[in-house]
Amino acid sequence: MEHHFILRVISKMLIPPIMLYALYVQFHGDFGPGGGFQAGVIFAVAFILYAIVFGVETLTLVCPPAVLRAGMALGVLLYAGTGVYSLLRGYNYLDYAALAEPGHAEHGQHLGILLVEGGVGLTVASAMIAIFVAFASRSPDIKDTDW
Amino acid sequence: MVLRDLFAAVMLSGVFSLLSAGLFVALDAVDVAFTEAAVGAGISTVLMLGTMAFTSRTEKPPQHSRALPILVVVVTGAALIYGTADLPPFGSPDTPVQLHVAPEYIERTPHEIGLPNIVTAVLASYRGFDTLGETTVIFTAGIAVIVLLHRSSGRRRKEDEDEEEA
Amino acid sequence: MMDLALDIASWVSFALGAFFLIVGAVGMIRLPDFWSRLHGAGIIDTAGAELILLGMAFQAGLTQTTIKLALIGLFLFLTSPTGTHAVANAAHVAGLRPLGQIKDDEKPTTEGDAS
Amino acid sequence: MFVAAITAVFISMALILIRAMAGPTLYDRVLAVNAFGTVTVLMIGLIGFVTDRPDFLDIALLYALINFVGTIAILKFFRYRGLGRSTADASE
Repeated sequence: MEHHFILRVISKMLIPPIMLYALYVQFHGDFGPGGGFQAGVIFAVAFILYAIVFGVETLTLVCPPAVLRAGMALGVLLYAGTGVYSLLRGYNYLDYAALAEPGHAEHGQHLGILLVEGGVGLTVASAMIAIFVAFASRSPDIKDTDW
Repeated sequence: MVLRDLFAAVMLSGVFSLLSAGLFVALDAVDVAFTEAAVGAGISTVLMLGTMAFTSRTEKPPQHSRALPILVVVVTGAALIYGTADLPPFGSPDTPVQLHVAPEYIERTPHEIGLPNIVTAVLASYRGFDTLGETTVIFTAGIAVIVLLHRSSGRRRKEDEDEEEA
Repeated sequence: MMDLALDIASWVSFALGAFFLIVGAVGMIRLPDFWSRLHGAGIIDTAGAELILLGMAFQAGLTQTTIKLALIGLFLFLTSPTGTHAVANAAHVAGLRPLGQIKDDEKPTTEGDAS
Repeated sequence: MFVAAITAVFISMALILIRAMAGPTLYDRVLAVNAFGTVTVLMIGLIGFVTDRPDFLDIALLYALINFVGTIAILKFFRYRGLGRSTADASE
């Protein structure tokens, strides 16, 4: 059975560093290269590697499609909700100064960028995994003669 | 030299993505190179393969002559190359790009936002509406793919059952 | 003195790494069939890459850069041989199939003449 | 010194690219793409050193981590004709 033994072991060793690196990109994006989009894609790659090696059914046990759909929506909601919150506080839409005490606009910018990038990362990661699952979980209709 | 093997095309597009990431690195665009690396190395190959599961392995030979497409490509390429003659030299400080909004961002970011990475500041704060739109586009794309593939697989299953009954 | 020693070490690493890279790449072009080309790819993935990373680490000194270089080396050391192994494994399985469209056994005669 | 190393990297990139385009079998191409990814990691790191921007090592680290996902995906697809199935239930 263990025909793909090396592949399985190496994948198991690599998936945690990939996720850790995605988090690094997400939260270090203010200082170095990277940001929410890149972090989301890298995070999705970890799940996709798992699905390729261990099968899509195993992946759907880890993150069911309902969770993925909810994640996609929650990310956009987090982004837009930040803007709505600043509207409620009497500022312009997506004006992050609303998130801090008056006079400390910089802190508000930091917090706002963190929230917004988190929303982007959540949406991108969930959408990428969902697209992959949608493509991969259908059995292909390729006949042997086509190959 | 025409490749009809779609597998080879997918693999060579991976090589192209690697090369273009190297190009962005040479142009000193760290964030763009990072995006190209993240998307090109992992996701795009996998998604193109996922699409190939629904199609055949080789491209069909074209039905009509290739003269017109080649003419269009050559004319467009010649026009673009002619246009580059008027461009300012690479990295020159007095191009319109460097004079319009870029110096303002570079000047205002440290005391208004206080982030070392100006690209992140522009993306998330100065151009926050743009990024909201992009996130919505990704959300819409994900929803669209889920809806499309879910529907058609359900219909196929029903057809199979009908055939079995008949 | 120390700088000179580090420079020399880094020169030696770069020269050896570049040698292995070019040898591996030439091998991927010149060797007659898939199974022998695996050797060329293996040289690029291990000796060439690690030696060049080592040369960069000598230049960087004991900084955060060296830690990143060591991580790159570690992950390359894990992933590249795994990829090469997977390719070889898949080719082997496909070659053993009676209806497989890849027949590696026929390659040496035809290609050996051409090159 | 870095220029010499970059030259070697470019030469090997060109040679590997020739192999990736020439084929002849699919596995040759996959092998060449895999090796090309390794060489690209080296090139990005070296360019980062030459231009004195160690930020680029982040990109090289990213490639070192996820470059082989594409290789594995191609091989899996070629063998199982789909990305979804588990590798365990295919009996040899």
